[in-house]
Amino acid sequence: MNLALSDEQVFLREAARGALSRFKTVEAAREALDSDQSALPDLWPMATEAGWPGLLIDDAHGGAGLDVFDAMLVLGECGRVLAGVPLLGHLPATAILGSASAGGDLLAPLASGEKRAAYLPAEPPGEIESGWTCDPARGLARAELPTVGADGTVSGHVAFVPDAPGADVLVGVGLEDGSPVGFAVESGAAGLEVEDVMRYDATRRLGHVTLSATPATVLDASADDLASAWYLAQALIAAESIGSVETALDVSVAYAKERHTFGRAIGSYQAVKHSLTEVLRQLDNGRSLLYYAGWARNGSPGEFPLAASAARSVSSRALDYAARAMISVHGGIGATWEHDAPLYFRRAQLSRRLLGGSSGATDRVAGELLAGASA
Amino acid sequence: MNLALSDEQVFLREAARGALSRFKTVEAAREALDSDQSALPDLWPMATEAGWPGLLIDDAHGGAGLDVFDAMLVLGECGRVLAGVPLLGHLPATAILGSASAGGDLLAPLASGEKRAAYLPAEPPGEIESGWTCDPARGLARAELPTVGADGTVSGHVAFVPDAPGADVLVGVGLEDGSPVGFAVESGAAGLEVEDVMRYDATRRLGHVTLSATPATVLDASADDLASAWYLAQALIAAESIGSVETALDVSVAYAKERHTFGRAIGSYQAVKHSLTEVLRQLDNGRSLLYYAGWARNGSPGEFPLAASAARSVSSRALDYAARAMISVHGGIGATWEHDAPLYFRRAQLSRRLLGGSSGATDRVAGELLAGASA
Amino acid sequence: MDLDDTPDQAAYRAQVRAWLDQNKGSAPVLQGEGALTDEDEIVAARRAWQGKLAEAGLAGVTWPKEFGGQGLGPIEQVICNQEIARAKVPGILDAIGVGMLGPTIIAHGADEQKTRYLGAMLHGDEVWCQLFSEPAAGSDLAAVQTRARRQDDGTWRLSGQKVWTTNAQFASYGLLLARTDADVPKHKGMTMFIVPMDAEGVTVRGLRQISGEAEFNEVFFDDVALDDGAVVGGVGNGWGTALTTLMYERVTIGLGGEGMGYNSTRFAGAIAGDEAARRDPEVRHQLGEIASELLAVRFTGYRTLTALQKGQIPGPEAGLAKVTIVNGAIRAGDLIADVLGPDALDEDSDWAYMISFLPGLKSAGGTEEILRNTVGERVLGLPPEPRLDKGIPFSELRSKEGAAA
Amino acid sequence: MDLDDTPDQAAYRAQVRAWLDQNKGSAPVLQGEGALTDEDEIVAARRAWQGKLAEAGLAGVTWPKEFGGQGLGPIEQVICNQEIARAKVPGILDAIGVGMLGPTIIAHGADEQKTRYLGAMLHGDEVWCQLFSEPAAGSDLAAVQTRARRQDDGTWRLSGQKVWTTNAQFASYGLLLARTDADVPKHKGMTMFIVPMDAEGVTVRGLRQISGEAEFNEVFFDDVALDDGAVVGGVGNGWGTALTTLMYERVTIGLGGEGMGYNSTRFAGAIAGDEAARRDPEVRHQLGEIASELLAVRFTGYRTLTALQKGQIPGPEAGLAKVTIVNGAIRAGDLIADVLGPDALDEDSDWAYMISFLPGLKSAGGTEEILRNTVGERVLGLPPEPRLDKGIPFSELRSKEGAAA
Repeated sequence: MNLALSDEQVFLREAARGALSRFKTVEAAREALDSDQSALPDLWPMATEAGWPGLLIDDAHGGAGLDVFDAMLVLGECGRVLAGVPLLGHLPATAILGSASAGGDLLAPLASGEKRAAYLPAEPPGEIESGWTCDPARGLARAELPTVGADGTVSGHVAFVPDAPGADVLVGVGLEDGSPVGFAVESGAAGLEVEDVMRYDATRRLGHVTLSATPATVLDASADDLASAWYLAQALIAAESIGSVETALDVSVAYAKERHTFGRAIGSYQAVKHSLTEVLRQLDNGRSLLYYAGWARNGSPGEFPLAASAARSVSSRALDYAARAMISVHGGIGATWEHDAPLYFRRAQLSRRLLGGSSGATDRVAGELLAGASA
Repeated sequence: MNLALSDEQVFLREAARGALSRFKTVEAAREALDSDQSALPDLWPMATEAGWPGLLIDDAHGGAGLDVFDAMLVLGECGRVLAGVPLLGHLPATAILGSASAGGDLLAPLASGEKRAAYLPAEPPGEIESGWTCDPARGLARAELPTVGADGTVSGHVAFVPDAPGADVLVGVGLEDGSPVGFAVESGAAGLEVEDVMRYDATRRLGHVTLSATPATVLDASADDLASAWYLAQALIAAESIGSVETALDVSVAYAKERHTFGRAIGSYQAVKHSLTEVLRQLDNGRSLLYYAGWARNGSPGEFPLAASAARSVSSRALDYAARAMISVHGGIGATWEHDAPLYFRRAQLSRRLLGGSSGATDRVAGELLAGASA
Repeated sequence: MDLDDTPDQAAYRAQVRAWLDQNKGSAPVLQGEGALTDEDEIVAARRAWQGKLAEAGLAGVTWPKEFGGQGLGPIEQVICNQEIARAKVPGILDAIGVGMLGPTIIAHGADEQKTRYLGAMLHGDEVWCQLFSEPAAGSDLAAVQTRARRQDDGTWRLSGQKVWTTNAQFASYGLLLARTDADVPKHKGMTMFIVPMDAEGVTVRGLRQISGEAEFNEVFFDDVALDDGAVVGGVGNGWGTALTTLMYERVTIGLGGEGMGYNSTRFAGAIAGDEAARRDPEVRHQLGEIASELLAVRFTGYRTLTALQKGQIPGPEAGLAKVTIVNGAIRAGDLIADVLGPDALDEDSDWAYMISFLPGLKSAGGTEEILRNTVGERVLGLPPEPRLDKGIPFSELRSKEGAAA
Repeated sequence: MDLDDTPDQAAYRAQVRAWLDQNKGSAPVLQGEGALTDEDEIVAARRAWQGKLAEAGLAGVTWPKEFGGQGLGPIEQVICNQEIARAKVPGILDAIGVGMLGPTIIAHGADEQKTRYLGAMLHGDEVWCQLFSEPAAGSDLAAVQTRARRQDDGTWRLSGQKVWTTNAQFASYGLLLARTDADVPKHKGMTMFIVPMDAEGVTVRGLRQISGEAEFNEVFFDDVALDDGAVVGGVGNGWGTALTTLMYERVTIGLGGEGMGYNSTRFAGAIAGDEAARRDPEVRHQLGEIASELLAVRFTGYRTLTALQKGQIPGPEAGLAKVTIVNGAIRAGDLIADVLGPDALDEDSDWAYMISFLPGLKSAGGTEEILRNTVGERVLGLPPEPRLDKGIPFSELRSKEGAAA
């Protein structure tokens, strides 16, 4: 047993931190709220230089052939500084393409970063919802997947797709005669519309994707591989959230040591101290589950749905708690526009409602355990 | 507007406190756990002397003709000292009988306390459960009400009926051709079985009631009156719980002032202070809702379901929190057999799972509001 | 125990309602069709409307008659508020002045101050703001550093910074707590002043919140000249004077009822439209818990009112109602956004505004933690935390903290 | 990053498993058919089984070889624990002695003490108990009042009371923290002793908990005579010696994995049988939250183990795993009882026992609040609370507290 990072992983993480530090990502997150998202720095060239687009693509196709845990380390660094690197959409898309023989041709330009992909999130069936679903545009009821016609075209809607605007390839799951099949659609394809939407966190570019008899490449990925992409996305957003929690805790602790009230540093008061210890507790739990998810995808694939869902569930709550604690520890100043805390708060608010929502992930944890208990 | 107690109400409450102080009810609650429930003091003669059995019976039938809020004051005092006075079963039963013309004959001996009644709790339909239900013997699914046959006999089961063992009259709701009707069954009637059950809190005598073609008096109470008995029971157990919270808070605060650790009284630490303030906050909220429920039953009957359910919901959580805080503030000693805290904890644990459960009441609050919002 | 009006109260209500029925046509429209949008126009229209309300006796209901009030009790104030809400017209613009600052001046001000300021305040001719909080004196209000230095001619010079100031951008006057003696323990060296907001050296800057809106202001004082008539309640008595203001703040909160527009009916309405949500046990459970607590606050308000009618002053526990409201509304925002999804976070959504506003509100008027300390000590009688700042001159305290930091 | 055994570890595991396969027939049966019920018989059987485990090298895996251990690392200890669990046989009876008290004696004891006590402890011939906590010294362990007074002949006389003592009812020896000098500040006047539990003046009384079971004991010392050889780690060094024990306690917790039988699979099993519950979104949400945190603790254990393998000592943050486990189990108990109803509270129900046991466990080994203080200060580096008891002689401190109370 060894749950420590390898030297290569430490290097990957440090390199990511270094590369991201060259951009004022947090300031940009604030400015983009006032102006518009096109004002955000384009981090894709940096990501490409660092080799991130090909992280999960095998070396035969020009990728690094690394594992999900390595990708999670990079996402964690992005989360620390609220960097809008479109990997949450790109990486699961490359995972689906990599598991399909028809995906091979598309992979080389995606590995080099010459092209960028986005994953149309599709949630595999569970105990309550017996079919595949995707996020609805609004409301609690899950939406239906696009359908794949006999002519190979795809029709349907997928709402709130991370990183969809500007993506060169959209990779998703559709239903063909009721069975899930993977598909890839290239930008500019007939009947494809991507509506750019921004909600609360300017660093996240989302798209409402509409497909109207859009010509697509049907992918021969297995249902398990299609499902795995969903859990991969859960693990990645979990890692990203934990990165944000780290910053929230660091900044809050520093302020609690320095700010005085009633003659004492506020960090000496139990209310503040216990709240920050609670952030640490949740952070530690989240980190441990990142290891679980990172290990399970290859080490015990049957546990990957449980591990990734648990990681998503805990890390999302951790970020919610940490962002509120960050505001609260800073008193009134933490709720002002110029402070960084509101930006982490916005990130928390939006993240927990994407990709099936963190409550969906929590439900999936229960579903996996209950299914196991009765088996 | 006037939400203060009248002089008569203050007197009723003080008299109740005085009468109950003549018994060592908390000690008895502990001893009865070790021996058996028959070791509990019989508080019915005292209750009779105080006129509590007839609290809600009008004076024409020998009762005091008082209002639900007066009864709640008495229950609050019982809750303060964990007294097992069987009013939770008796009072709603008299309310149903009082609203039916056929109930009149039964009322006089119930008003005097010569006989004792118990209410078979029946929950009125809501948004999710479209029919009347009662508590199941086990599990989350609600159980069906007894049925009333064309011959006037009643058949069915009602589980966990408060104060059923030893009651002279059982008053409940059955379905006659799908419609709710009230009925009364006397002890000793054919086919009536009351299984004595004790769960965790020895001061609560519960019964599993089985009716097998049992002859009954069918009561012409309206569906609204039958529903009102359910909410009355919710309001009474809420008042009782708030009484227990008062004691838990008093005892905890006293200990927090006196016990020292690291050179300071533990009540000076924020963790303890804020936790006890939280008990007070929940207590205050619960008290306010007792006023709401007490006022609404006559002042605005359409709001009584909302008011009583909200009171139940908040007071149950308040007791749960207060009992745990009581144990926790006392450190290890609060978790020992000889301490009173575990008895309040046992009370909290059982109470929240009776009479539809406090989560059922919480759901009912939402149902009332959602129904109002769409109307 | 009842919630009904007495005959006198019913008559008062009828009178208020009749006036509102007749005059509501001249009230400013703030929402819906024909609503005013320009900030200056809104302020002007609301000031004029406050003047009409004051003339009709619907502002300052509890103020003594000699200062233009009605000399009535808190119940009449609540009846008045209820009828204004029922008529769907705005209330007075300067609720802070009329509710808290005016009563402070009535309690502690000199006769000339009462004559000069109260009438104009009540009629909305001059709007007021409260200048207490500072960047380093939020929860610990007695730590104010804004200095007022007496000059040889008896006038004062004021320098410092205040923050979290509502209405400062259009206020005529502010009631300001300043340090006038740094060589005595911190509670003893403060004085309350009336500051003209158009005085030279006063700068108001909007302070943007999470939502992007400037809901509060920062106010800077750069060597502002004040004459000696600006002192309220005597030099060195600033802390006692401030406590009066804070007591009226609690009364205002206590009477706020279910408060601040965060009520369970509104939250239920947001969810009722989603068929899947209204049948989801978890959503219902959350809504039920939130709503129960908010309903409780409504009745806590009635209990407070009953106490006020009997002449009892609400204690610090009244602040627990704010804790319940703010935390309930935060939970409601979470729930609604979970139900509606990211659309609830759209810039144009009411819910996004609420979700952004609440975290700041949690700290406004002292943090929840400090409130819980105060309630624990003053209501439950728990022992205080060890205080390291007791009895130490303010000037030494600051250097000591600096050294520790 | 992997969870697999190295070849060496796999070989060790195979060896342990082989021994257990061969010998598990002689393990005491504690549950199910043929289970022992008499308390004395259970203790005797478990002591004998511990002896067999020790002979086979399955007890004291990390103890140095010179004291009868295997001199192996924490990972082998965990492998051993895992295989014992897999074989469904009991582990060692004296986990407290072998896990915490033995290592303390190894670190601080005199050679004669090591020779005399360690072997008998390891083999279960003599069971030990930990005599640290007192009624007035729980979270604040340095406040112990049990007094050991030196006699003119160099022997000691011990008087006082200990509490929350596991296994005292059948222990042969206890490791006891006593005050030997009340005239110095409280951390400086303590000494650690080995106390024979059959000495004259020692009285053990079972302490019943919420469940009615006596899970712990009170131990009374009435002028108990101890010779000077009873001192461990030197007179006045008791606090430092106690810290070693507490460090090994953290290691034990850190290696406890999902711990104490409170695991998500078991909880899910309780709910899975109720069809309405398993389809209820609220029940599922609760279960999902609880389970996610308990799964996290399992992997936190693996991370701790990785650190231990590299020679790193777990810090106080390891205690947060206990917070997660206890609070998760409390929530699980609530959820299960809500699903099953009052039957879950029946005296014979496992869940009733768990629900009764957990509130006490929350305080055992220091309250959650103290742990959060320690983690906040030692891990996050937050400033300490003001301490009023620093540097004050213990004797004065007690009278001061008495006056304040």
